[in-house]
Amino acid sequence: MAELSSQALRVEELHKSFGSHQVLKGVSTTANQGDVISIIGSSGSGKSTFLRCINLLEMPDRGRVIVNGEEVALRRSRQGQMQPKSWRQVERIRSGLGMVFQSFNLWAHMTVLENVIEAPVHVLGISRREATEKADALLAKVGLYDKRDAYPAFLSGGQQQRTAIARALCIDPAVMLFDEPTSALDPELVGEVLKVIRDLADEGRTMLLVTHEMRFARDVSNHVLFLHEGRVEEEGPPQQIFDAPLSSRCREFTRTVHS
Amino acid sequence: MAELSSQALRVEELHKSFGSHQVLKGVSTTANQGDVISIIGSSGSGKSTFLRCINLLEMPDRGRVIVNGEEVALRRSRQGQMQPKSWRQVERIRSGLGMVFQSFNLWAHMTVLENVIEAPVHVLGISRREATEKADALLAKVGLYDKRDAYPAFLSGGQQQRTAIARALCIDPAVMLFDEPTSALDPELVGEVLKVIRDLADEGRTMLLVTHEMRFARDVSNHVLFLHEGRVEEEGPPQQIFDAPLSSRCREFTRTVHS
Amino acid sequence: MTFSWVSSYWPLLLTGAWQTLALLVISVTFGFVIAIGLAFAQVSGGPILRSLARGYCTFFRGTPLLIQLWLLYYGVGSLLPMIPGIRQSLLWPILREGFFFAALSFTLNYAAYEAEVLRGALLAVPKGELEAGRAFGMRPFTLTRRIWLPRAIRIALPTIGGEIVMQLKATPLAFTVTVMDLYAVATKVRQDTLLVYEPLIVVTAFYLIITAIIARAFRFLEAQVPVRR
Amino acid sequence: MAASQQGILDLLSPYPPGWGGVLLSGAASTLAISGGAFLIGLALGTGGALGKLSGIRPLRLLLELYTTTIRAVPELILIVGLYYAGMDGLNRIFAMLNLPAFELNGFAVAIAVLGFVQGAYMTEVLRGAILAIPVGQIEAAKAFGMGPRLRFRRIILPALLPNALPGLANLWMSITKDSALVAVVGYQELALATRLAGASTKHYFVFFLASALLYLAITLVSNAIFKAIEHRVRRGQPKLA
Amino acid sequence: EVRFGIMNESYPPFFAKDASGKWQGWEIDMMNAVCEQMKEECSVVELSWDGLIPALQSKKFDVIWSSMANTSERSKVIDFTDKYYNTPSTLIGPKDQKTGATADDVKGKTIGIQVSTVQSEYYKKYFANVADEKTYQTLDEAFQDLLAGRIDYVFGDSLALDSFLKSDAGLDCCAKMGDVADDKDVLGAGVAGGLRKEDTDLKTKLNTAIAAVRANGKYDEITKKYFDFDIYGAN
Ligand SMILES: Nc1ncnc2c1ncn2[C@@H]1O[C@H](COP(=O)(O)OP(=O)(O)OP(=O)(O)O)[C@@H](O)[C@H]1O
Ligand SMILES: Nc1ncnc2c1ncn2[C@@H]1O[C@H](COP(=O)(O)OP(=O)(O)OP(=O)(O)O)[C@@H](O)[C@H]1O
Ligand SMILES: [Mg+2]
Ligand SMILES: [Mg+2]
Repeated sequence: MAELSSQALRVEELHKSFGSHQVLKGVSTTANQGDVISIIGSSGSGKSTFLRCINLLEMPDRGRVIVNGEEVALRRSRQGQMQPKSWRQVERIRSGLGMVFQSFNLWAHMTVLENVIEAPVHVLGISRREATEKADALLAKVGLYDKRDAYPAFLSGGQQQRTAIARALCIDPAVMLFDEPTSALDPELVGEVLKVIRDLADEGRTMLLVTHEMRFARDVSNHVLFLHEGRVEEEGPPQQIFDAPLSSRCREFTRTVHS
Repeated sequence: MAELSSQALRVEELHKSFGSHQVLKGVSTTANQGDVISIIGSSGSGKSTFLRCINLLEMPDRGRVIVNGEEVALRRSRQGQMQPKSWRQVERIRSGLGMVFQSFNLWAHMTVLENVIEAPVHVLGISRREATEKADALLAKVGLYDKRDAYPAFLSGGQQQRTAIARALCIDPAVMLFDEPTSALDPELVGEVLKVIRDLADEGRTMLLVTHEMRFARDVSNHVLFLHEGRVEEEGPPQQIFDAPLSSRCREFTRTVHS
Repeated sequence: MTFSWVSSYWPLLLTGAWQTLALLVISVTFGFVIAIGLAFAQVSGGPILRSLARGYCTFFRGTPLLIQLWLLYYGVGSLLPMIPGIRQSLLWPILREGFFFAALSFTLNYAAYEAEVLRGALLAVPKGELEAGRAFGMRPFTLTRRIWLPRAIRIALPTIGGEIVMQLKATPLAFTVTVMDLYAVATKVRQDTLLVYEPLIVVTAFYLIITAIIARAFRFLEAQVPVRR
Repeated sequence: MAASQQGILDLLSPYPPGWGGVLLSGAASTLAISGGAFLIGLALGTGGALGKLSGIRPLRLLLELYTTTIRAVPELILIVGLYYAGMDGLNRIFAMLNLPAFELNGFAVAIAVLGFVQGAYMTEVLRGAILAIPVGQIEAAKAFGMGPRLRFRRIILPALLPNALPGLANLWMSITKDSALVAVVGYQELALATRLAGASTKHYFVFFLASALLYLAITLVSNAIFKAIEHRVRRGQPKLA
Repeated sequence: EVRFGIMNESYPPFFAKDASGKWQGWEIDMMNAVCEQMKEECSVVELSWDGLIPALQSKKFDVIWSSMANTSERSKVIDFTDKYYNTPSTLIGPKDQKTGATADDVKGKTIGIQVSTVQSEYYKKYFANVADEKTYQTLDEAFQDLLAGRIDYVFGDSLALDSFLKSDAGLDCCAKMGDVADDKDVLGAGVAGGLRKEDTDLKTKLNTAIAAVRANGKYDEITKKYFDFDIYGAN
């Protein structure tokens, strides 16, 4: 990146409400290149909403998002809602963010392979040949090579999730947003994904990772964010969060890992 | 039960293929009243298919299913496929089996509350008042009382999963089939679900539980089935499976729990 | 623009509007019920039922409504008097009227179009939601009534609204079997007075009101279950 | 019997005084008119549906007006109004400005009007079809940086087609019959040709049957096409029952 | 050049299009005779009935020449030439029915009438209180219903009814019940060419030509080709 900043992602004071329900009440974080940040918190605490605000699938009510030093330009519409100044910019930024959805959201009318090569071919303009080669390698890595011509409706839950992971990896994103990427995977595959994430981090990619598996969060991340009631209740290296949390709420939440 | 049999569920030699892909190659198991049986195995090993065969959402190619001493009568159609002799019987048996789907499958045109009371009111014929009272209690238990009038599309993943659990519990089933019921839940909620399952088991209900969380399987179940390549590779009490597995494949699979 | 003719034609206009409404309500109500049967026959019926339903839809969507109406009224209808005693029967006052045949053929025709819409919508219901219903022991009828059909109708609502408006616009064909619907009254006024636009403007105003009501009603129905966008 | 069969054959012979040729060319213009109107309708309907879903309030209200009024107004008054009164008015204004009068092709006007009406119906059909797409699939497309056009072409279109096809097929079926309206601007398609033949020969039944068969043939061919498309776009969908 | 607007549906024997697309019939011959008389080039524009008036008014052609009767309502909107034919109005019904065409005869019966014809005006004035009316788009439909027994009479132009009575179906079932008593007010004005109100020159020209054609024997010559009686009616 031109400015050689090592900040891959910065989020400042993100607010988001649905109707009268305030989900995020000012969440900030900074991720440097190669960082793996885990976001933990109870169900309904706004973890998915946070990820979705970063790539503007949900429009934040307030706050700034800066990806690779470039701020997403937002303005307030007459009705008082936030809007991007330029959808072009948003699309460009999004194409550098890989996302794995909590509910996978595979495209039902495409086979596994087609799902994976869709964005590389049609957004990034990579040739179909090249994309297919890469996709095949990724599918082999997640153990889905023999399912490459199956449609998503005929896959098991874990196979769908692995397809979603392969799809996100195939665009070589600088920043990855993973929303519970291992929820449907067996322990062995979780180990595989862990390895993949470590490799990616070593390559200098940045990852934001929502997860409920505390062990996974501890193994994979160098920074953990504990979300509670719309705020970052506590953050720090995994050792702190899991072994010596400062906040009592966080202690309570992570206690189960040791039981 | 009239015949006083304590066998709540018996499955014998279940076979199932999709096209040329043999998923189950003869799986048997027996669950007594109050048993909690965990089914583990790698992604794509046929765990969901096994559960779905039990309540005949997938038609097994071969094998017997006996629920509360009553065998599901199957016959072979002219095209060589299995069919229930009487759909009435299947429906009756199903209404005593609660199921939580891996992908939740909430009814999108109903609110949370409506989802939960649907089967009690329209299948079991319980009055709406009574069903609502019960549903409210269950929703409070899983922490969703304030979301009872929300539609599923507006829920977080974990909220959807909890709705699905409440929905299955509300019909007071004798046998519960859980397909990864905690995949989207945070550790605290997993603990809650664990408690619920234990309570149910104490009441004499029987549970089949597919899960990827080995710790959960160990804590909750009194019997574990390890599925591998369409067969039960190993089964036994959790201590055996997790601490001293006989098969090397099983050892490899469960190793991660200790690492 | 001259509207002086309204003063002498208003009783006709009123009965015309009434006939139009009656035709619309009858054909849409009964047609919808038939359509549900036809759609399910195509989606989950056996091979015989399925091809019967498909054949029905092909015939009624494939030939002009006018011709169907004629076949019924001048074909079947003119054979009726040959049944001995029918002229004396209580039904004759109904059977000799064009209205009966118009309502009948509109119903059959609407059913065919609506069945096609419903068929598509039934197929658009996510499989998992049906499986959930089955897993809870729902009978096919309960499943249909509580899950499959309500879900499908919701998916098809915008299209159904359009089909009803189209049906409204098809009612003028009833004139060919002597039913004086509103449009026929307007035609009569036009031919009597050679006013080109004014009578049609009255019809248009009436149609606009009906269409606006239909659109409103459907917007209300759609808003019952919010969708996330 | 043989004589009357001979008579029917003569009536339907493609060469005058047989009416077969007239019917066939009528059928050809029916297809041309319907095809034109259908395509215009598709374009307008797509725009209309996307506009209605865009969330831009003024646009939505405008389109609401379009779908309500255009569907309500009888096609006849639209065609007659636009072609005669509209053009008359324009020419008068042109005359005042000392511009030469112009002449629009009535055929083109009729197609345009029918297409405009089809567009109103299609707006609703397509809007419903888009709303039936699981929202996650569209979100996934957005998340991968697809722009609106790419998103529409690659994700929304293939996903909406299974839901929209039955409604679109219905519209096609009815436009092939509504095209009779072009008669008011002096063109002859299948329905009018049928009536002419019937009135001239008094063999109404023969000609109505013949034209019903022609319509049915059009239907069967279009059915086959729609079915093939539907089969293609429903790939990846599991069987429901 | 004078352009004549003709309805694009057949109304034999006055005008009908054959399979090769050529118009023929009494009214076409009459048009040619009138044109010859005026020494004008003539062309035909065909349109549906709905399009005739607007097309006339927006100058797509100059005269409506399509068996349009001159009624007082219509003449508020357009102008008419002198009549060029007029025929009596007749009731027909099943053979076994009592003949006669007065209000007494039709009491309690149902009469089929083509929409917006002079007969429909006549019905309003004389029969409305005693008999029911059913309105048809074309007479052919009314005949069908008469055959099916859904109506008791068809009331219409004697020429059209005659040709029905001569057909196979008509011979079997029905007979003429009688001409109704004449009333110039509703039946009288006759069929004439329709014109824009401002085209007074053309009107005089056409009137002169029609009169000349009648006077020089051409009118009778044409009529003889199609009818065995005079269709001009009383003066
Ligand atoms: N589109 C929406 N409209 C209204 N409320 C919403 C919407 N999406 C989410 N919510 C609510 O916002 C809150 C946060 O949701 P979110 O999906 O971010 O939770 P989460 O932390 O990801 O939970 P989980 O771990 O269960 O996935 C929840 O209470 C949810 O019900
Ligand atoms: N409807 C179907 N048609 C074809 N193949 C199917 C179908 N459903 C499942 N399969 C295949 O059967 C195998 C077993 O699927 P199943 O869903 O039972 O796996 P699972 O053990 O539940 O896996 P996971 O842990 O990932 O959910 C998989 O390889 C899957 O691709
Ligand atoms: Mg979430
Ligand atoms: Mg599974």
